[in-house]
Amino acid sequence: MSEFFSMGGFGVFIWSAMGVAMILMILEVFSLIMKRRVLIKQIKRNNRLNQRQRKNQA
Amino acid sequence: MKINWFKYSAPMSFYPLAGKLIPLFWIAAIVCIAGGLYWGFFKTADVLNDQKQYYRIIYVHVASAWMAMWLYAVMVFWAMLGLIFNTRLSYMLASATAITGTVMTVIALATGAIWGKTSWGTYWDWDPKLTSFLILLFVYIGYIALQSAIDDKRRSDKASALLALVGLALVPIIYYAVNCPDPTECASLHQESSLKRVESNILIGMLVTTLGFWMYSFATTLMRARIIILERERSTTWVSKLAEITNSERKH
Amino acid sequence: MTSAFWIILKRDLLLALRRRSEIFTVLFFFVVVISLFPLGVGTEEAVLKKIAPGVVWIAALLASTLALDRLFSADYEDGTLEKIVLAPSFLSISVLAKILAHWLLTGLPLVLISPLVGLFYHLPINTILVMMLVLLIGTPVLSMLGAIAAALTLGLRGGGVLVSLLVLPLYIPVLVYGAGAISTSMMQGVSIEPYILLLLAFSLLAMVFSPWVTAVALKISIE
Amino acid sequence: MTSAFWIILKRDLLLALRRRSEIFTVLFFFVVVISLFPLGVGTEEAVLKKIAPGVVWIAALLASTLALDRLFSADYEDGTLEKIVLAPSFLSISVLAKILAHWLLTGLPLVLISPLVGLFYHLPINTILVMMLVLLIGTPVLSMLGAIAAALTLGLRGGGVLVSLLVLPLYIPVLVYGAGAISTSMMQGVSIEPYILLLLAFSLLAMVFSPWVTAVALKISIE
Amino acid sequence: MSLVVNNLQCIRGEKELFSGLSFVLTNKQLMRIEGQNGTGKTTLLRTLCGLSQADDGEVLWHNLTIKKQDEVFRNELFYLGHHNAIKADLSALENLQINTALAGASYSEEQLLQALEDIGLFGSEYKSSAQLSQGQKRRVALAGLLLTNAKLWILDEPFVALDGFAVKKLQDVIASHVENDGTVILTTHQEVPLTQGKILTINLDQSNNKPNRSDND
Amino acid sequence: MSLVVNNLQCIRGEKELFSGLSFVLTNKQLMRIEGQNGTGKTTLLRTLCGLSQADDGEVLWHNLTIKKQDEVFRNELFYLGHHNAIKADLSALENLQINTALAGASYSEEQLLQALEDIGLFGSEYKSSAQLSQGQKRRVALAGLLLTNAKLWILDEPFVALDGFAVKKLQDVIASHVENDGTVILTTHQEVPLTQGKILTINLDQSNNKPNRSDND
Ligand code: HEM
Ligand SMILES: Nc1ncnc2c1ncn2[C@@H]1O[C@H](COP(=O)(O)OP(=O)(O)OP(=O)(O)O)[C@@H](O)[C@H]1O
Ligand SMILES: Nc1ncnc2c1ncn2[C@@H]1O[C@H](COP(=O)(O)OP(=O)(O)OP(=O)(O)O)[C@@H](O)[C@H]1O
Ligand SMILES: [Mg+2]
Ligand SMILES: [Mg+2]
Repeated sequence: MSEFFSMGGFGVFIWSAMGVAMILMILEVFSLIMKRRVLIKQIKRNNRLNQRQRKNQA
Repeated sequence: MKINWFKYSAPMSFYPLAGKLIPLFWIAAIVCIAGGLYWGFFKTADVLNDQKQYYRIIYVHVASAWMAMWLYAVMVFWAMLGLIFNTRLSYMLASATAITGTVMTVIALATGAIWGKTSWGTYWDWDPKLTSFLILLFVYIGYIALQSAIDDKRRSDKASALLALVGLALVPIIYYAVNCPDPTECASLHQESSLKRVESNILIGMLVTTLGFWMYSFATTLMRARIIILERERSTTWVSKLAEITNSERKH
Repeated sequence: MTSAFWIILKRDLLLALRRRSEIFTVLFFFVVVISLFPLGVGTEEAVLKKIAPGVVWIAALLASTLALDRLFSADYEDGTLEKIVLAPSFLSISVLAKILAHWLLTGLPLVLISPLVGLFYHLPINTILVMMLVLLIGTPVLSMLGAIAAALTLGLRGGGVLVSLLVLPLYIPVLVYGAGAISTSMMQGVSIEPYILLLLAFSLLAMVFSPWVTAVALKISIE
Repeated sequence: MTSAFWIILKRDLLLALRRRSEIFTVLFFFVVVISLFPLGVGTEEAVLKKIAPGVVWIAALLASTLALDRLFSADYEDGTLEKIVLAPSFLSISVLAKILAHWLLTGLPLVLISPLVGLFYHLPINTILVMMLVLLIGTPVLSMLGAIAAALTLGLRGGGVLVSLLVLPLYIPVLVYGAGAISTSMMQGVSIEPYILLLLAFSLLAMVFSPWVTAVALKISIE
Repeated sequence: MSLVVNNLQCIRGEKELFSGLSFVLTNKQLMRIEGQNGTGKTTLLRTLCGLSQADDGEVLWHNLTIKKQDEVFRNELFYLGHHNAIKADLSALENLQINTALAGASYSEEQLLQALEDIGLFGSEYKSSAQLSQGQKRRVALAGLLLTNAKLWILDEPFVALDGFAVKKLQDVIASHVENDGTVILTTHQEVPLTQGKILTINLDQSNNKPNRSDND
Repeated sequence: MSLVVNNLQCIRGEKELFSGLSFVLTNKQLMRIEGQNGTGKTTLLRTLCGLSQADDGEVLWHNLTIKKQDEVFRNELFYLGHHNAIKADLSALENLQINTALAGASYSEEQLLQALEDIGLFGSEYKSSAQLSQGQKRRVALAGLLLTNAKLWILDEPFVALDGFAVKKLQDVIASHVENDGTVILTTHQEVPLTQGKILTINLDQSNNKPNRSDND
């Protein structure tokens, strides 16, 4: 097993390459999800405000 | 079944369609990447003896490098479409593609640098291909910087599309200049020569991973496009009627 | 039609003459960059000769970029640009006039002062002549590509840095072949013709497309 | 009194955050300039090591200068500067806030990204650390001297270029000693302490005088 | 000669400023565009000139959309926006000369000086424009009106910053232009008695209901 | 509390704009400065604030020249020039908040929002100021008047670019300030019915004879 992870002494490099790739990709997806959440929350708040405004005017 | 392309070029109909496609692309991406890496790590032991174990970096390295270049072409395609037909969706897709392209470029550069440390003993060298990739990164960054510097969406769409087009015209020239600093002879492009040297066993893993990266790019691009649509159309009625906007509002 | 060309060219030169300092600044910046390297690198003749072509070109790129920011934005801020766009002549011709003025004010002075580099870096006479020729052919490309970026970033905050960021990568071919020609001229028996031809080709290509692309970019930007 | 300091500092940082891309723009501009040199000068490791100190400082200088133009002129054009001058607090304190913001936005990022230069130019770890230290001490001087020039050229045409003209000669000592420290750190057995001390002295001197001089210059310029 | 506006719509950000705007303007007519701050007057004028793109509808000049006939249309157009198009480094005379030349006509120095004198800039002709007061700069820009042959004048708040004398002068100039078969479109918040020609008015407040305006009336 | 102007003289270029200008202004007074374009109104206002230096004479606030008492004077001064001091990248609310804070006072968000609503910017509070129209930007700048505690208001053409509603609102604000022991100095070319308080007028045209004016009257 440790044989597999050490990869003939190149383990550090190989795993860090894989790690960098994965981390960057996961970060991208994570930021997308967070952005979407924040945005939807904002839109909801706006809509609620608008509705209240319309009610007030009516 | 005939798809009405014109219909889907409207953000309103594209939004739900993209929503349906995203999970499919995610499944494909995970399957391909996992499969490709599994093949690469467990089915090629005989090809890679101990001295060349570092070769396994190739799976992510080449996949991201190819996607980085390919996504630039895709981005320019959308930008051009936008300039010609003035469809908002094309611009949105262009800017959605740019960021995934940048991420891929960074991954290619980072994994390439790590590889360089193992095989050349240095993280960075001014090899033509590395240099062209660095420049590709600059071009991507320029596109994104221009886009985010302009508030007016219509202007930022058009201006960055024009920049992408100018880039399209100049990138080959830049690539040529970097590769052939002496116009009478070009430095050998290690891409072609190296691909031929790659064992077919490794090639399979590489190709499958690349396919996975491509699916990943589809998924993230569509996700980002949906966010951009929501952002820009937030005050329209169709957005306020979307399930994700209306559902939890009742809870409040 | 062509009259707009002359009006704008004359006006830009007149404005520059009113503030002669601008021309000197570009020159001065060029000289400072040029002279900083011998200070840092030391005065070994071989090393200096080696870096001279690159340093000259990079100093030229940066100097040309410095003034780029104001190329259209001054006109934009005071409303003159709207006048130019609404003038009854092709916008691309007016743009060409502005580009030409920019080159006359930032490119040409560099060509004229470049022999100084030869002096600082111990270059042979022949190389100095090649350097001047190459700068003469290459610097217009800088102005022309720069105009596109300047038009795209019109009126944006932080325009100066952004414009350089956009434009410097695009300058690379000129840099590579411009510097290549100068280095080659220091070798024995190698012809610099291919370099010159390539640079000429870039220059022509840029001349054909850039005014037009810049005009489109301007129209997008002022909307 | 100090509250004006915080208000202005916070506002300038807020403005920059609104355009987060702007900070990155400065960073990437730095990286672009850094990577142009190997393309022009060639990629021999020995040569690269030689020119690295000069390159780093020129790139830092440019990045700092390009953003300088807007330091006061943005506030001047929209009338905010009059508000600041008429605010019930010392002008030099408000000025200090603006200078600090400028450094945080253009100087500090460069310090943080400078190890990349080490990577590109094959510098030893020790030199990289020296480079960071020297940039940390030296870049504030750029912002502070730059502020004086920016205040003097306020609202003048070609301000961006003129500012560079005024400020370049003032920067030269920082460049020379800054680059000198980095080169020296690559030699064996030579101490870089004198360089560091000189830079520190410049830095302190600038910190004491520049806000005050800048305030005076501003008052003259807006009259 | 007529300006025909068909079903024009402009959207800025998320807000529709106006839509379905149609009118015809022929010579000897003056149109005043009214509306509160931020209702889209400037946007409308810029769209009529072709500086901004409409989101829907079209603008015709001589029965041809303005996009198709750049030269002719722009030869007959005089536009004055919020900015004065004055270079601070040039004198009033030089500025006027360059601006008229750009518009396609060249005048002798006497004509230019006369125009400057008429608009009340006698004594400041050779001064660097940086030294002119706000109203004086505006006058330099307006001096172009005394010289131009353009048929269609589009003026965005021309009376801003002008003193009584200059306002009077400008009114006269506009009136005589309208009488001489000209067409004028302008916006102004100031109450200015305008010409005796035919005056049309468009009020952008009415064309659609904006929530953030309702509390003002 | 009073503003005393003694024998003030300003020369710009080679031209003497005014000289021997003296007046006293106490609370509950409003002064309107009149004069044609380029007679030196802006110059006078800037000199009163201390932004420009007079060539002769002095300006006293509480019997002390304004040069000697920066802090106190500037705390009691509200100056609005030709420019609005609005950052395009910040929202109306943020702009107002920063400008009031710079002037030395801090207000709660409700107060700021209320001021914006009062001046007719309801619905645009969070919009980036780049997207506001000319008149809306001016309103943001004027919103500061609704909040400030300053006694002395110096306003250079405050009515420019405002529509009818905003002009009315601003008149009211000025009137109530004058009533509440305030002092106002302003210039305007527009005919605006001003407050019922005590109004002084200075006409810079008369104070000396300028050759380039003679042909205008
Ligand atoms: C144009 C995009 C690129 C493609 C298509 C690509 C492809 C490849 C391929 C197929 C190989 C295997 C070569 C072999 O069989 O020996 C390889 C090796 C390598 N690549 Fe890339 N690469 C790209 C960009 C980069 C970048 C940007 C970097 C560095 C930042 C990089 C660094 C390396 C290194 C260090 C090796 C090992 C070379 C050796 O062992 O001889 N590559 N690349
Ligand atoms: N630096 C300068 N050199 C010479 N003359 C100047 C300078 N600055 C201003 N002037 C002159 O001073 C005069 C007064 O300008 P000011 O801006 O005070 O006028 P104003 O009364 O406010 O006019 P407006 O009603 O147009 O705003 C103008 O005639 C102008 O030409
Ligand atoms: N890029 C933009 N994004 C969003 N909204 C914008 C943008 N540009 C302008 N607007 C909005 O468009 C509206 C119209 O602006 P415009 O300048 O045409 O008004 P106006 O009628 O000329 O007003 P004023 O009388 O104040 O000059 C304003 O409400 C403004 O907020
Ligand atoms: Mg307007
Ligand atoms: Mg004035």
